[in-house]
Amino acid sequence: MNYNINTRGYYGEFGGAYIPEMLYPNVEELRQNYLKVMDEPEFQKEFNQLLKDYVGRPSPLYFAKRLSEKYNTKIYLKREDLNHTGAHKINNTIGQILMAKRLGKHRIIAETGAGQHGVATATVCALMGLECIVYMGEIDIARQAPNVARMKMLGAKVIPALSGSRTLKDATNEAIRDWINNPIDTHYIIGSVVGPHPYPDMVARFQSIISKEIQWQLQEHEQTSQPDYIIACVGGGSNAAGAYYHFLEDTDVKLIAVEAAGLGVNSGESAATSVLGREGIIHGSKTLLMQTKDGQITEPYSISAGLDYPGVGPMHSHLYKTGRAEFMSVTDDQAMTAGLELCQLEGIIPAIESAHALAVLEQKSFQPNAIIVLSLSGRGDKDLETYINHFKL
Amino acid sequence: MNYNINTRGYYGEFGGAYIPEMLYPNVEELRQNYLKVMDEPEFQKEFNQLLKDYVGRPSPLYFAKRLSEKYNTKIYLKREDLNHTGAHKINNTIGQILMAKRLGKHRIIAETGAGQHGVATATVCALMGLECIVYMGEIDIARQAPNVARMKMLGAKVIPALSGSRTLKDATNEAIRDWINNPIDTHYIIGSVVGPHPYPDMVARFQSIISKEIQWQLQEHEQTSQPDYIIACVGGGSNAAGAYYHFLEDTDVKLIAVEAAGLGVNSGESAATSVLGREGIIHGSKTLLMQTKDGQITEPYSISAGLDYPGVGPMHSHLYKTGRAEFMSVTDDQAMTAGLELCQLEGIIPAIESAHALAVLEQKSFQPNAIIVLSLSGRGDKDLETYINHFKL
Amino acid sequence: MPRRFASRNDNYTFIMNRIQEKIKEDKKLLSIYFTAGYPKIDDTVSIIQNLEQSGVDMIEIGLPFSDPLADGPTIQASSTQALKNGMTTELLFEQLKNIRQSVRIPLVLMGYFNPIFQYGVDAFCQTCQDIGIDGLIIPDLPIDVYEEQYKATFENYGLINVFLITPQTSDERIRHIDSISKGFIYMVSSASVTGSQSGFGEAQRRYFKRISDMQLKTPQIVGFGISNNETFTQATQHAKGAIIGSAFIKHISKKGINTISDFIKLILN
Amino acid sequence: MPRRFASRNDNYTFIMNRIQEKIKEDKKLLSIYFTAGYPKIDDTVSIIQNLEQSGVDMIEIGLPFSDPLADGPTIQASSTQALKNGMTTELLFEQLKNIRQSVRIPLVLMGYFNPIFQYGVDAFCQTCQDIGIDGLIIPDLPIDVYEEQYKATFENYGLINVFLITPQTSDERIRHIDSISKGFIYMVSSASVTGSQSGFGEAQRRYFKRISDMQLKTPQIVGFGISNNETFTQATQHAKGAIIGSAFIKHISKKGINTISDFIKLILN
Ligand SMILES: Cc1ncc(COP(=O)(O)O)c(C=O)c1O
Ligand SMILES: Cc1ncc(COP(=O)(O)O)c(C=O)c1O
Repeated sequence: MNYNINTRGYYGEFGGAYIPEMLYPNVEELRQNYLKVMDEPEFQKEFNQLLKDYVGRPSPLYFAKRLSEKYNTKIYLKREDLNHTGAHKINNTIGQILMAKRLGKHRIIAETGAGQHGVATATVCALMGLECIVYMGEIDIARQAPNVARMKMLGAKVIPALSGSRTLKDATNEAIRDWINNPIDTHYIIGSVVGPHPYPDMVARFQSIISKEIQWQLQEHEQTSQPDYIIACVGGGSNAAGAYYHFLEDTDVKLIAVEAAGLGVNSGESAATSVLGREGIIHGSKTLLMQTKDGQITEPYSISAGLDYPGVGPMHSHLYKTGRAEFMSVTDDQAMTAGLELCQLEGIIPAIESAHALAVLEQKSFQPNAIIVLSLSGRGDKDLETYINHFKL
Repeated sequence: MNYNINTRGYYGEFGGAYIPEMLYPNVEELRQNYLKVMDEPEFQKEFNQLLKDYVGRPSPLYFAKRLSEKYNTKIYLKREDLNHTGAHKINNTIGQILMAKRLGKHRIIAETGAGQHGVATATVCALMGLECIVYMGEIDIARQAPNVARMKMLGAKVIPALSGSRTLKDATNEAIRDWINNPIDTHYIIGSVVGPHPYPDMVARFQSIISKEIQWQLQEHEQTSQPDYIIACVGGGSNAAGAYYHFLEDTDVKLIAVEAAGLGVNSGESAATSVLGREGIIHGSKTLLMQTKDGQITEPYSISAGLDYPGVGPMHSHLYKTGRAEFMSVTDDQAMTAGLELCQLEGIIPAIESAHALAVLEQKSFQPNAIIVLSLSGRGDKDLETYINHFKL
Repeated sequence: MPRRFASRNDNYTFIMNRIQEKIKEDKKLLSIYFTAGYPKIDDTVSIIQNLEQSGVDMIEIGLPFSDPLADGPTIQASSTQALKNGMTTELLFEQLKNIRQSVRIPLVLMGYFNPIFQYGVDAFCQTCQDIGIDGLIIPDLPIDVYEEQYKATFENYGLINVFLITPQTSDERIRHIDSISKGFIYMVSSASVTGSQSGFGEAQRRYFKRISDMQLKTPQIVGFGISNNETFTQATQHAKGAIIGSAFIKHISKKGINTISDFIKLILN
Repeated sequence: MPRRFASRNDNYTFIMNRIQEKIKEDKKLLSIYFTAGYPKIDDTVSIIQNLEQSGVDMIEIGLPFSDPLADGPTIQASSTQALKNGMTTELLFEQLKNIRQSVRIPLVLMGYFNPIFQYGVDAFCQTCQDIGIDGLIIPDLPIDVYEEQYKATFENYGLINVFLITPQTSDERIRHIDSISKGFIYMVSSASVTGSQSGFGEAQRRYFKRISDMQLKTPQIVGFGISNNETFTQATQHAKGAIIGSAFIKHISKKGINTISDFIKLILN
């Protein structure tokens, strides 16, 4: 079984590029160039140098002693929270900004939900001196104020998406519209392994540094490069894709994908796409998708702004369909409790997104000598208010 | 000339341990043990492992290309902002928590101004499962809300200092009082190179990892381990002490210490201790100190909560007095402008403290081939509101 | 609600030709886009009848979608409202059930792929044929997927699939599209979402000329940016016709559907 | 304002002995601490006179400091108020200029080192002598610094430096302090800032006993935690006397300085 993308841009039956003709030249230009560019030694050198000196990679693989004691197993946290700007998102934006420069683009657009990808994009645009426009749902702008402030500080223009449900999926629509309107000079930096081919593959490759590091870091810690489990939360799926990447074909390594159940999978307020979704087309990709019977895309709910996306990347749809990854869902409450637990056991305030992955430790039991690598995709500074309100601290 | 501490706890004429008898046993226990403990291979191993896997060290030495172009010189940023919890403060708290454990303490107290040291202390206490009490001026609690929230998340108790000017110096007084009241089981983690001997030296040693890394990192980048300049902001002086440490005796390396001028050195609203201060005693140490003619300690002012301390560590008083370091002062406005400039040129939002160091680039001119290492002591997430209000973004 | 209608319409060949027949007429064609279920849920049939009576040559009936990423704000807002009003694929089919009893001009359904995919492409096409729909415009159905997976189905049910080209589309790709097109090519005036510009500039004129010079076998109908007599005239100088969407939606949202003929009169002068 | 007074007081030996003389008296000594300049800036002299008249044996006059880190909230608040009232080192000296015309009991100045250091230790000591101050308590002047740098000056001006011990002070260190002490040892009842406890417990009793058993040459006066007759009696069971600070400050801040004798009566019963 092959879990990676095929030459036509599909993971099994998922993926492809379901895009209007207006987007065809942009996407086609990218498709024809992305692998070639990524393979250039100069590109590799610049990418790796920035990951090291600017992002702060390698991100540590930290053995969480007290957490491990509590759950009687061996838990390693992959510390993407320590990256510059506070999440794994920057791995991708660094890669894409270098790509955009090589394609001669000087105007960058992006969508953002929680604001992490917006900040990561604004950051690399400042770094390269490129114009940056970030689309963000009007509702998200209100609930993610610190990240909006960060983007403005970084010189980006934040444009509210006023259409539809005024959240992430609408911001994505607006960004795509912008790209349609600006087909020549603009590159669209998508923030997860979603969108039309080649985005899912390109983003996964940029994020694959995560699993590459896990391999040698685990070797250092445990004299094996193979963990027993890799656990990651899934919004669009980019941190999971990055953490799984080099283990996809190694089926001894069990993959656990954690989706946001919101108030409960069957509560009507959920973002557990794999359980609640059906095959469909969203943002240019055939994938699992939460929708009405009629094929209208529904607005998901999660306390975590980074996980309430109604779709999931095509790689993950394939991992779900084939059973390669186990999909679990975690409610708001479970995630918040797990987040607070990490604060108080390990002194790390996780992003609420990452807290969903942590909640699996309570739900599933592991052998005492199992090696678990958990992708701590981001830090929780952006979520302080949510935590404080939730726990009435 | 010797710029390091002597065996009696003095840097030249500065330092010592001017403490009430009630503190004597605590401080003496520490004084007798700190070097011995720090030298233990087990201690070194645990300290270095945590710095690597938990804090995320080495922090990158990042060549800031666009900033260098603008100022026509070579500027490297030492990225302490990428450390876990977002500033250099954690280097010290990791060291001290290990020290405290070896001294058999199970209750930790700390003072904090901006909240960075409080967060760093709460963090390591959670990591080690120790009780944590942080004293913080009532006024600072109000103006540094995100950091207060972080400490609470981490399980620390934040006690408002209601006495005096209700800011950092009063929080320090309260912490010292707590220590007086709890002499047996409690360790006081001071957050900068201030306080009675052996604190200034112990904290400087824990922070000296900064200059140690600069040496080999610069070697990698420039084939020399010697920068021409090291620039750092000075509140109490710990990030500067860490950045200078291994270069103290190497007088080819010029040291620049940057103090907060607030509204202007002579405005009456300033924190430029070296210019405005006189020799005196504060928090157990003989040092330069802002005070009335009568010897009452005055409340300094800076837009940066981490720099408005009325004293300065004894090492810095000595560096000032001997001329080993050049002391510059930077106003609120100059710092804010420099901070915004870094955002927009390099995609890095600096702590306002660190922005003071950056402002030197505008004030002083450097040779095109000069190698400047600037200590980017922390990230600016905690300062977003101040930035936004200042620039009306 | 049934997925398709029981009685199968048999005038297969006739329907096949409504677009092709129309195109043979020696005139510039005016085509109007509107969103089904807007402004009122039950306006669909009246709007269609009204348009035909006002002299419109062809109609694109928009099946509303929650995430219409190639549309501008006006059309998207109308879609959002239509969905709020309760429009669904099944309801639209129900409304159109008897449309061929009163309307003769070509009718094209325009919709995003996901709702069609959920309905089932085969069932969808069959129902279209039953009703008397002549063609489909599915902006996010890529050409290669169409050719590999759906071409046979479309043809089986006598539906013309309309492809889009833009100023950025390469000559080579345009030739390919021309070769597989049956009715007309939807020529997007500028690489731009609907409703985002007013009047045509130098760049568009050059683009119109370029396409005209390519002498394609398939006639082109220009869409995007046409709002009045002036832009209609410009657009149809080289092309066979033009499509008005946003401007029409704006009109009915302001003036209601009873003044449709006034709007059309102004376009055709 | 002059840094010292012009006329030098000559009863050098007599002043030297006011503390020592007092200690020879066969009674338990009650010493009262108050902060100069509190509650009113000009209360200093009245309070001192009042205390002597009420039967107090010794007085500690607190020179207020902005950052009194060994003091509890009550005394710190009184210092803050005194500074707000305008108290300064010079003003205090000015107020005390003629104190020896009306007061005979030992007077000890208690203050943090920085204001004294700024005044100049030599000048400070000389002025103290001029006024008739008998001793100094400087909590944050470390013993080694005193011995190396200031002992000679203190002695030159006939001032007794009072050292503190706490329950955590080692026997060895206590012996050393005993050996260099001239008047009395300030025996801090618990390792604790002023005003932070009520009544003595088992730990304190053991500590009192331990010190008593050491048979020091220098008498001890207990401070911290003494607030009423009961704690005074307990504290002086083994020690020579006791110092009341916070409780006294609380009293005058509530009842004013005219009822000082009521407070003292309650202590002495
Ligand atoms: C910290 C963090 N983790 C996870 C996610 C989810 O995205 P993805 O599934 O692409 O990793 C986000 C999205 O904003 C995020 O900010
Ligand atoms: C980011 C940062 N830089 C600098 C300082 C000043 O402290 P120091 O002078 O001890 O480095 C602080 C204090 O809170 C800080 O948070």
